[in-house]
Amino acid sequence: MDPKTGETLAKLLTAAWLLPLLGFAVEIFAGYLWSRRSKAAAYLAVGCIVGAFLCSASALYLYRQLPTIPVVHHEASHQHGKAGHDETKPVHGEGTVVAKEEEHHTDPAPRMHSFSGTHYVLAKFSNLKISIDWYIDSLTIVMFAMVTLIASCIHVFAMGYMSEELTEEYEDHQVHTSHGHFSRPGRFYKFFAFLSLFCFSMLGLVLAGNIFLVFVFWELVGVCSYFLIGFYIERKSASTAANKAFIMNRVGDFGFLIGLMIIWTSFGTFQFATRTEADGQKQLGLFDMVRGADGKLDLQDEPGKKAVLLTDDHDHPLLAADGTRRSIPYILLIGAGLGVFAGCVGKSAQFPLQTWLPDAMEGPTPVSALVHSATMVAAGVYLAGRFYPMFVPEVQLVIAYVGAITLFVAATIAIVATDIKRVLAYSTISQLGYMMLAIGLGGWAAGLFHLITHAFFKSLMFLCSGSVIYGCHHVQEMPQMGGLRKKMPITAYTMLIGVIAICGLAIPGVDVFFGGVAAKLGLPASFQNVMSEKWAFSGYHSKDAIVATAMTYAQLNPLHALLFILPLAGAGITAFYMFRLWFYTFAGKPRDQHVYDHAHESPWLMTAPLILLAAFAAFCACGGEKGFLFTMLLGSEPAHVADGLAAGATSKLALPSHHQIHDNHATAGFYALVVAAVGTFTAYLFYGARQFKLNPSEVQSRFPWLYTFLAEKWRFDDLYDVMFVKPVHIVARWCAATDRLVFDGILHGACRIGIVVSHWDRLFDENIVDGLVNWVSNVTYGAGSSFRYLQTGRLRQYVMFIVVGVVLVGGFGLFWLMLRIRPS
Amino acid sequence: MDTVGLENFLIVGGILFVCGVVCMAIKRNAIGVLMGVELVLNGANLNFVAFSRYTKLGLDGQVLALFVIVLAAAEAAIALAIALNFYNNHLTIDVDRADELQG
Amino acid sequence: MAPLFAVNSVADFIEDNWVWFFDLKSEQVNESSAHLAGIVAASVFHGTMVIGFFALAPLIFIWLERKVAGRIQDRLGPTRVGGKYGWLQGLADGLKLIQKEDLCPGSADSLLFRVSPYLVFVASFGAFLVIPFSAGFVSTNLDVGIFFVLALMSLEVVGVILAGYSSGSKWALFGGMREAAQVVSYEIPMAICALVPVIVAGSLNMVEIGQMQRGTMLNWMLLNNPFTFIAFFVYFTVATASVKRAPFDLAEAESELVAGFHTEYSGIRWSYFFMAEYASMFAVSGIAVLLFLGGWETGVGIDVPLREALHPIGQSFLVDGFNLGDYLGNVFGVTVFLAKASTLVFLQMWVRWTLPRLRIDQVMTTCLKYLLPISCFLLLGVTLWPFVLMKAGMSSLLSVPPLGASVPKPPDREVVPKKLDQEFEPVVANANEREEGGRP
Amino acid sequence: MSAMNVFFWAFALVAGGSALAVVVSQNVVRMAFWLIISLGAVAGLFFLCDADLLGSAQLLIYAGGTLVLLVFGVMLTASGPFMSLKTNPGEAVLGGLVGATLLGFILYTAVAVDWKTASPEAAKRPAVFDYRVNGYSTRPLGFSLLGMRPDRDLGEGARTMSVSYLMPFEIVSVHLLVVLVGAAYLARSKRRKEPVAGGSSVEDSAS
Repeated sequence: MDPKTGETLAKLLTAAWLLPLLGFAVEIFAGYLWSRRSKAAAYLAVGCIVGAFLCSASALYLYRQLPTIPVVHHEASHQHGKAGHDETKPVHGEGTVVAKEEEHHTDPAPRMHSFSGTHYVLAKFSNLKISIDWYIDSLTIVMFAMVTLIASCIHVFAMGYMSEELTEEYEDHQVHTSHGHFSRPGRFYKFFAFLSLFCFSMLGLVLAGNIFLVFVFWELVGVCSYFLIGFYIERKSASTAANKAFIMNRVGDFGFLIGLMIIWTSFGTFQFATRTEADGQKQLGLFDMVRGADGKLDLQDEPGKKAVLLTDDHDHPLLAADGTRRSIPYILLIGAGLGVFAGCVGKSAQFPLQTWLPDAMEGPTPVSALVHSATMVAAGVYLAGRFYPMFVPEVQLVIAYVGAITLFVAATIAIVATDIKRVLAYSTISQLGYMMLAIGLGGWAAGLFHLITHAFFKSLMFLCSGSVIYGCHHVQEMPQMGGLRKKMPITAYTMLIGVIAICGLAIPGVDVFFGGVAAKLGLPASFQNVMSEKWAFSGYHSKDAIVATAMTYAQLNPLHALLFILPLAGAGITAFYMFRLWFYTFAGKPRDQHVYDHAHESPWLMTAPLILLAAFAAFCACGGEKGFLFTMLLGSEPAHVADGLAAGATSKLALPSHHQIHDNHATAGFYALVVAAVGTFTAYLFYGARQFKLNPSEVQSRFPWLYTFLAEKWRFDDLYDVMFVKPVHIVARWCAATDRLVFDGILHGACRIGIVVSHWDRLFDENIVDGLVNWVSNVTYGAGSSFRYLQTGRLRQYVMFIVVGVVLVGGFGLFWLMLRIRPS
Repeated sequence: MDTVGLENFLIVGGILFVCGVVCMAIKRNAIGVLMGVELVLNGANLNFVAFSRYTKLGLDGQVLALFVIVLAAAEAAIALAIALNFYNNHLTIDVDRADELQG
Repeated sequence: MAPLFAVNSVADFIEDNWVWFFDLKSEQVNESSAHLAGIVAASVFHGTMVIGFFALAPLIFIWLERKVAGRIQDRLGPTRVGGKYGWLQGLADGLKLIQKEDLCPGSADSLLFRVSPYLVFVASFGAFLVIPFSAGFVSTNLDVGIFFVLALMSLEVVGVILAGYSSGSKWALFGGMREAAQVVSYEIPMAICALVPVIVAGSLNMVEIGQMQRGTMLNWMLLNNPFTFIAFFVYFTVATASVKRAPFDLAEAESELVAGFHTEYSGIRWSYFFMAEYASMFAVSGIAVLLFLGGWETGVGIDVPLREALHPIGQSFLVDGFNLGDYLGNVFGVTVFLAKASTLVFLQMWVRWTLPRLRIDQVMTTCLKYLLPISCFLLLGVTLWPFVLMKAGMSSLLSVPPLGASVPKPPDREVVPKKLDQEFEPVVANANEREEGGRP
Repeated sequence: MSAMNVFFWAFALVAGGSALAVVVSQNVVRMAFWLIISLGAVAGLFFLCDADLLGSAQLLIYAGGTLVLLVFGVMLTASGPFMSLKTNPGEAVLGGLVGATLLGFILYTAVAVDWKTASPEAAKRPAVFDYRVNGYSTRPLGFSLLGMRPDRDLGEGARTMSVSYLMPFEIVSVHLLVVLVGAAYLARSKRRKEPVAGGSSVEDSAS
């Protein structure tokens, strides 16, 4: 059953992957075959992506039907890991006992199946090959479902949002030319074509079974992002932002390429998982080569020559041609990890490459929702998660710190941003930081859990902001809004759901109450599990998991306490600026009467996706740690990494294991909730309350330096300007000067010499060469003129000439013959 | 006894040939010139056939003569068309009037 | 033409050149054993007969024409001269014409005016040089017989044109030009139609073509395949036009051109034109009979037994090498041939007096737009017909041995074209065995 | 005197005499008439050479075809009845002299060369196309046009295609088609732009 299901899954997901490509091909070539006013392209795109969603949903259903793998081995390693852990951290021995007691309880999701295979071999160099592989595990399937669902909603939303493009003559009010506003044919079809291409690329990235293919689609989503940010390419800001995004990503991708090179030279394969080919040959995957089944790195710890020995999937050593064990220098493994992570940094807008994402908000809002919040930027996190087993502890620490710094920096900037989309953009960066942090800390499932939930509520919020912008006729500045909830109630309240979700608010104590009720009523166990969870929207669960992981980590490694403090503070700040946004926009009194008067609720085509997404944002994480989503993700978690690290004791770092995290869950959740509540309340005081109202501008004037610092985004742009742009400009100026003075001088000199020479040449030509030719022609002409009288034009004369000629020739011939014959 | 041999045929062919040539040379009528050409071709043809009868030339002579006849027919058709055109343009058939290309 | 030279040195001439004039089936009479007296007798006899026939046939046909015309027009026609049916009417006409003064108009080109009737006459009578009246009755058994006949008959038009031109009269000129245009056009489909049976027979030799059709009527070229069947009717139409008979007699359209190209002619020269016309009629009819209607064969299968029966009679009768029995067989063949050809001539007369005359443009349209493409199609079809038969696995359409299977190979033919398919071989062999006893 | 001699001299005299008449005649139609006679006689000479097919072809194509064409041409281009363009007597005399010289050369060559020794192999074997020896020439001629040479034993390894006439035959047939089209194109009647003085019959003659 297994391989067959695997094939079916692969077929379903491949169909889901290729459908948008089909859509793209048709849309880009036949997009406005009939008219630019036709919505045909949009219908096609929606059809394709909905079809993809249906395929993904069927795949999800099928996958859930599979029995889970018995966890014998896993259990063993788990035990083993605990033992090692006990050795390193005897202080927490007590925790192990608790964990042991709750073993079957805290580990409800045994490992799930993963499948992999090859679609097509692109190139083959003896036993090395590059192919189009697929790799399916629960993460892949969840990602597919999430991406296609959100993309479907956003496609539908965009049909309404982009309707202004449905014209032969679109006037862009933000572009000024000498003839007034710039106007061009509408690009409705193009927008959807790019959306389809993006979906194709994103799904391909998720489905890819090797790191090289990931890179290919990585670049493809980058290109789509470039196209979509620069959708209004005539606007200077848009084209600049598109360039900026692209170049920033190049920096990260450079690292990615280095990582790829290291992997290719050291391992000779790009493939994730080990599998047996059709010809019976076993193709080892990266993960199995680096780590054993117990998650341990097989270290060869010679001084100055630290290396990781490679093993096959049954932990047998791999031998090189000369009989020695194949190995990879530890430093190279760090390099590979950091390189790939550099790609993730660029794509996910992490510190220090985070500056492109806020600018990317120049693209249409559906793009921001789909590409720059929910999916593409999450690709970095996804890759970090997918590549997790390859990361050695040092790399993980780097990841954690980068995540922590990013989340804090972005959150602080979001406090002072006034553009509604930019607030959301910084919020996105911040949340991505959370995810990175979680992965760096060993909370693999937590990070990806947050990735999914975040995707839902952030796309919801972006769409809401899009709805606001659409309703307010392209006003994006929050200071001009206010009180809009009366004008656009659906938008306002779906947005509120999103805000609550991202803030991680929950009602304390309800879990206990409802859990008790459920137990009393004798409901099934699964219901009881759900009921006994906190009543909170998805963000609470995921962020709670991250904070819990961070807290546990900080407990295990007190040196890195900052990694707990920053996310906790970030949670408060998040709550603050999100509610600030909501209050600013929807509550209070209208600040700009003109905007308010013309505001209106969006059409159902746009609000329907909002409602659907709101439902998912609220309930997708239902059940928390025992819920469906988390269980699914947990099924594919490379949990043995943490255990392996503990067992190997290769580093001074210790990664928390599940049961440890679980121990801290309640505490961490409480902290996070309190902090979020404080943030929310502060926001209310500043922006929502009618009485006891605090004035933000006072604070602003009290700390002008802080405000300016934040408003200028920690001056990263200035820093980069000074560090990179200015030097480049200076060098370029020098180059230009050299060019102008030296090279141009040489060229001009050569030209002058050439002119002089050609002057002489001309004299020679005119007098001697032409003279010769003219003389020849004159002579020829003269000869022809004198001979032309022979040409009488009389036919009969010519006949006579011929006859006379024949007679003469014959006569001479005869004469000559006679002369010859006579002597003999 | 046959006293007629190859030479007799050659002589007749020669006479035809010369008559044709003279005809070409002295006739002012374009069609007369054309008739001269036909005579010349016939003289040559007669030689071919005679050679094929009396020498080893054999089949080749007859085949060549056949081709000459066919091509002569083609030539006559084209020449007559030219003559008609000439007549349409000059209102005469006198070849001496066709001297626009003189030097 | 033979008597002209017989005056000089008949014996020498005949001995050297018998093959040129009277092809008496040289299998029996080879050159060395030819007996002079017998040859001379035969040649004189045949010469007289052929010349006599040439001279007499038009007279008879002219009488027949008048009689047929009369009957068709519900009159009696000639009744008085020579008895009950006026059968000497032709002779009377001839006498009258000979007696008339030989006139030449003042504005005519006298040389051409006088010569052109001869040209026409020679051309149309020259055709009889190679037309076989029977297997042994052919003055010259020319290997390119049918080609030669067509070539000679095409010369006739030159005479007509010259006559029309030299008369110095516009009626005559118009008639001559019409004749020229018409005959030159109709010659093409006529030649192509004649080629259709030639392709089936694989020979231009008219004796061979005739011999191939021996046996029953099913062996006639007419019934050989669909294309020859159509070709016969096309050929007959075209032949009627090329001998300028009604309804294609535009060259002498009385209602328009007085009498066309012979307006200015009278007397004996006029009668030459008419003799030529009737000779031509008979010639094209004879060709039609030879090519399509079995030649001198009766078509009921009695010919071969009859000849076999006659063969033993009178071996070397009177002269060495002269076979009386075979001669009688040939006479029988001549009779059959003349009967068939005369029937076709009668048919032409019938058509003439039944159908109205066409306009000149209709005549040309009929030829160039309809008859020419049809004949080309027939030529193509008959070329491809053997392949159709091959595909169908048949040796011939009417399940008789393929044409020419019974004809012995001529001794002078060294190269035999290879048969298209091996399937044909046994049939040919059987036919040869069956017919072996027949007259070669 | 054999019949061959009789016929040869008769035909030769007719051919030569008529050819001379062509040269001497002033009227084009008479020239055409004499040409017919001459060509017919040449056809007779062909028959004497046992070239039956050629003789017939000569009659059909030359006498029957080309000459009708010529007469048409004459009549279409005549500006009056019995028109003739007189030759300048001086030119005629000059032409006659030159022609006589040329004839002298040709006759000298024809007589002076011993053709039997000039072609030694021909002396060894009998003439190729004597009817009494080799039979009719029609079939070998036809085969040679189809690419076969039954009259010639080329021996082992001979390149048969190089000595047969299939290719020239095809070329000639295509050539004829081209000529047909070309002649029709050249001779098509063109409507005159402006009336020509004194040329009232031009329209008729062109059509």
